[in-house]
Amino acid sequence: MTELLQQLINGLALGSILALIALGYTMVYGILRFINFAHGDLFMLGAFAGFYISPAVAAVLPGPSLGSGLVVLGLAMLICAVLGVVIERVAYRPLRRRPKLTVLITAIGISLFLENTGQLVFGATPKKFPEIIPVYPVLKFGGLSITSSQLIVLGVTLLLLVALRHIVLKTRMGMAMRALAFNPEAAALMGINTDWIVSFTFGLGSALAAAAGILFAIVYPSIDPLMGILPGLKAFVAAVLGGIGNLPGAALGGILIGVTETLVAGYLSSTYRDAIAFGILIVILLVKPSGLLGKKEIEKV
Amino acid sequence: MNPARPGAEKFDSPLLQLDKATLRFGGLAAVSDLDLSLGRNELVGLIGPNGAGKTSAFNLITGVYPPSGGSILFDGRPMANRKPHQIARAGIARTFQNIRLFASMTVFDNVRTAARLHCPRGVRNALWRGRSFRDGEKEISGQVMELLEIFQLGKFHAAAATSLSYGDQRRLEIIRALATKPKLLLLDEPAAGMNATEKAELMRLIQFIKDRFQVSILLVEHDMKVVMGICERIVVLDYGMKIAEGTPAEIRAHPKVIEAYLGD
Amino acid sequence: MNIRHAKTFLLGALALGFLVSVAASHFNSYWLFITYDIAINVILAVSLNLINGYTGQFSLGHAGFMAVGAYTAAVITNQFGDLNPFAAGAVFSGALLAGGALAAGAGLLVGIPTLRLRGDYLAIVTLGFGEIIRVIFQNMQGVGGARGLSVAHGWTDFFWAFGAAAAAVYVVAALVHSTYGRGFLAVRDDEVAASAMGINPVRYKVTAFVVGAFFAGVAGGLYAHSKQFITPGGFNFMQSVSIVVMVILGGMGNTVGVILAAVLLTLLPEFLRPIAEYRMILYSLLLVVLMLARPQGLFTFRKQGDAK
Amino acid sequence: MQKFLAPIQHARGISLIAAATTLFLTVFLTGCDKPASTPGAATGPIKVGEFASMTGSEATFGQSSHEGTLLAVDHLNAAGGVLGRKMELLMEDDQSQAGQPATVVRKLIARDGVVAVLGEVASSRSLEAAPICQQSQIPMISPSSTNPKVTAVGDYIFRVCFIDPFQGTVMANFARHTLHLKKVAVLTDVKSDYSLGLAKFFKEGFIADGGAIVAEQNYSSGDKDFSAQLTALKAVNPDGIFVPGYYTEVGLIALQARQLGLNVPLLGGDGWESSSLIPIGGVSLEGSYFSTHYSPEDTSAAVQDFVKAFRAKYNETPNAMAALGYDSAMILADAMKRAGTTDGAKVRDALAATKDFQGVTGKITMDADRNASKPAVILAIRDGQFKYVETVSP
Repeated sequence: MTELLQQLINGLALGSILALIALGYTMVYGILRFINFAHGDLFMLGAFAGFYISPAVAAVLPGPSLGSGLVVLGLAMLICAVLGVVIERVAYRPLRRRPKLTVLITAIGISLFLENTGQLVFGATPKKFPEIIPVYPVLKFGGLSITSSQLIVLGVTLLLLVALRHIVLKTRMGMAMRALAFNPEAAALMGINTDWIVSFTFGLGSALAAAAGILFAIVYPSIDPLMGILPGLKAFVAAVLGGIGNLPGAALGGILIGVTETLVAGYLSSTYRDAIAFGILIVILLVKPSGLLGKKEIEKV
Repeated sequence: MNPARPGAEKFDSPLLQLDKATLRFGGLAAVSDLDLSLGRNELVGLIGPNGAGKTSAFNLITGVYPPSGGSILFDGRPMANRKPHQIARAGIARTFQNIRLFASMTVFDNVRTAARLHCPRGVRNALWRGRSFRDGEKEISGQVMELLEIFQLGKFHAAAATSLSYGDQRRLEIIRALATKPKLLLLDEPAAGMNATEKAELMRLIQFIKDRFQVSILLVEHDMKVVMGICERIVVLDYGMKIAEGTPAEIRAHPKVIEAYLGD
Repeated sequence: MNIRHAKTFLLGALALGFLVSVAASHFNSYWLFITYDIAINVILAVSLNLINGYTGQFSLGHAGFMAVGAYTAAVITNQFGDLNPFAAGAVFSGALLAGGALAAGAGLLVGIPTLRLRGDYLAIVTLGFGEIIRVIFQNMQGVGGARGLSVAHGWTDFFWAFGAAAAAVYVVAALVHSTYGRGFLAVRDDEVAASAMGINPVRYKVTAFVVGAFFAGVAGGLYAHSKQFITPGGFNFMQSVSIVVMVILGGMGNTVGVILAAVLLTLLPEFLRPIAEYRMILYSLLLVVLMLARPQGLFTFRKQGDAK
Repeated sequence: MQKFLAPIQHARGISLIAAATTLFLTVFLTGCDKPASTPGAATGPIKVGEFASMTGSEATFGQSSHEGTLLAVDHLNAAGGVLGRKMELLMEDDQSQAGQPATVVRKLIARDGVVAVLGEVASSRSLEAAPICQQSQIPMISPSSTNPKVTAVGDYIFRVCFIDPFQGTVMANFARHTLHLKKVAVLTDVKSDYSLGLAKFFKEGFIADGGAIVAEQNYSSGDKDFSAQLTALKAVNPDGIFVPGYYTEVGLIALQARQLGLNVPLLGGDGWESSSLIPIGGVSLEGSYFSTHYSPEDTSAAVQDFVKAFRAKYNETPNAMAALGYDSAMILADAMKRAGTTDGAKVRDALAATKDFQGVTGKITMDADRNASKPAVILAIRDGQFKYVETVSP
């Protein structure tokens, strides 16, 4: 029983990070209907941004504390938001009226570029991510263990999810985003500045990726230039599983995959772990082709 | 009338018979309890205000959506729950309200794709490319060119389908439907977007198709002039239900029809 | 190419392949080896083009089919010791066909359930199938699991590679350039209209998946007997992605363009070798720039309806 | 009507391809392979090929190994070269990708005309290159591929590291007899043949010594989360955990084990040895042990000179991969000197006859299966440092 509880906690911690990455995926997809392949690499860049700015932050705000951790988080999010906007401007925007598949190729190109440049600039050897928040076991009884980092991940994920929902549902910007997602032509006719909204969406999505990168690095403090590939892939699966374009769906998908993967690895066979996410996805899509919380799109004939 | 055609022995039975056919999306009934029958070589109009369920009725007949209830008989055979391509093979062809040509293909290929229906040769034949393949391809292209010539599109055969004028694209869609050699042709608002001259031309064309190809035609059309001008019988839908049926003269005077259109 | 000459093209290609393989010792073995890579990539790209380009599906799992073919063919030929050239040819062709057939079976398995899905959903599910196939091989201890499988015979030569590539090109081109084959394009352009014209979209999609997977399997068999060592990791999702890149860069549904893209994308990294660590960076930048400069595909010159 | 049936564009395309093929064949393919060794022309540099994973998922290993190899070549050339000629190292990146080694090794041999090949870290990639070297009769030395199958490919294939059976048994004996562990769990990296091999021989050895393997769990290199597996291991209360993986994952494994309250010693192999292990694992690694080829703290001159030179050149402490890369080049040079030529067959014979060669990673003797036979060193992690424990001879 203790073991099962511990596994559920493990799964929840992993799942909430996947959820955070999936949120960024799903947001960009919801607006632009295209898979931003480089999302996982922005996640990696977020972690490295944190790695390089944390000494500077530590000089001003000494010691690992929640405050300095949040400053690092905020700065990394800002850096990646700018990067995301630049990537969109350079590699995606010129192709916006093209079939989505062509954008997919530039996205793959950007992804490969970031990974290989990362290997050259940061080095291929994993780096130790500094302790920007104090990590200690907050709960330890009867063999159960929860660390402060796990709680912080869960907390920040929830916070960002709520904030995101607020932005999308309650603000003018969010309204414009939804209009754009619903019907790009109509949105443009209504006087919505499409380019602006798309840039904003990319910035927001990339900031989320950075946040996930930092939190990931806090829990798993070994960072390398290829660290984004696998979580990126799984988060994408999570986004589709929840119904791509749907924010709570992405969170749900992330948690679901995190928990299932952990349980499978713990109780069945960890060698099949990588296949499990896809197994769940296929089963669910066959039953409900638009994902768990996705709306069915009826093609008008 | 034409004893050589299959199904002629069932001459007395109607070609198409809908009995309480219903189509529901969630709780919303797009078509409810629709009774409709269509005889051989008959030209019937289906009208109604916007959202009355005309196109839904088409989608029901052609199997795009399976009926939620009721039955559909075509040529004496049940059509409900058959796939669209099976229904097409049974002899129902259609055009679309918003033109749906194969955008990447030439005019010729658009028609050729539909013409394949009656000379089904598959993978092996295409791979081996023997005599029977060549003869078959020749025969099909002969048929296609003949059809194109009949409708004066022969000279555009090699052009991209999307490069045609709007009217020609509508015409091409009709040709494509005819290439499947249907017994019943469903035309979904063929006059949409046409000016008065083009509409007059279209009316002649529909009449011509009916006589030349011996098909029954079910016509959804907004333009009353067109419908009243050529249809032998008219069915009026409102809110998915049939509210009236009769000759053009009867429909014109039908109080429910007037109410439906004025309330629109 | 007149239709009467299609088979002549195939025979000519096989003859050329045979001549080159006979004269193999006169060629530089490195460049010769690169031609095998080219031929294998041509097969992969052309077969994926049938699925993604002509039929408008979006498969991201081609490497999975390749793995099935590679392992099947390798397991079969590993049962044999050294053989005389004729026996070797017979065994090898049998193994390649068996690999293709099993891959086609996998294609059928993947194709049928995925028919309900479209676009990105289809992409992610095929990607998932590809990954699941890889993980299954990783767990099959009989074929070495994660440690990989040594392939006893290096039977892939110019004749086999070039011949198989010619066959793949012929089959896809012959299928598509027929009245029957217009159905693939019709399904891609407008599934609803296609089915209203009596075309069974399910049948065409499954056919595309099966034929595409068959040739991916054959390519896998050639790959196994060219590299002589296969690991599940070699058939990962990046491999699938690189095939998709060839198809999109060549121009979806443009066989000639896709062939040229496969050749280009195989040779490009080789020519970039002298710049070592900067090679992959330059390669990825080129990918972005090429796509921005020619979004319709590098080798698509006439206006085609944009593939959806 | 023919023109409808086969679009004319197709014809042009096919002829274009035919023309391109012909051009390609004539331009690139003609010209036989460069002869590997021209006995008459004993001038100019000796070309030695190396293939390594300089980019891609295992770049960190390939880069380390390459740095060691490059340092060896520097040393050799500074000391006057080999056979009076400079040694020229031609390195090709295989991107950590299956399929690449076969291509790059063919390039090295056929196009660049190298006389010997060094590489790779991963056995799966060495196994791709080995048949080609064997066929071309070019000696190949793998620095750190531990799968026994690699050298079994043929009599031109050698290695300077130990193989899985030796190292696995050494750690099994150490765990059972020195640490007196009874119940050990094993956590294997299933993506790595190195890890699988080591786990296999450890388990066999430990059971033969009267111990019990109480649980087995797996992960895949590249994973970051091991909490599921560690929680499952914790449930069976092992005395120790054998983690035959690479330093890239071991640090995180140690960290997460301690966080879950799993406080037993971790044991491992030479894949642990790297200066980036301890920064990541930190205090969680205290009290862990691993076997390796050498200790940077070894006071012998060979080791100290190497460590000093390496630090001077790359500003970091060499890990096991770098030391083995260094030895692979040194042992090749030694064999060439003894053979007095760069001729493949003669260098092969000299390599096979290597006896008590003093490398950085120990005294190396080639056994009948062309595997290096040399002692293993066991290191402990104490006070955040690698501490020498003992040496085990084969």
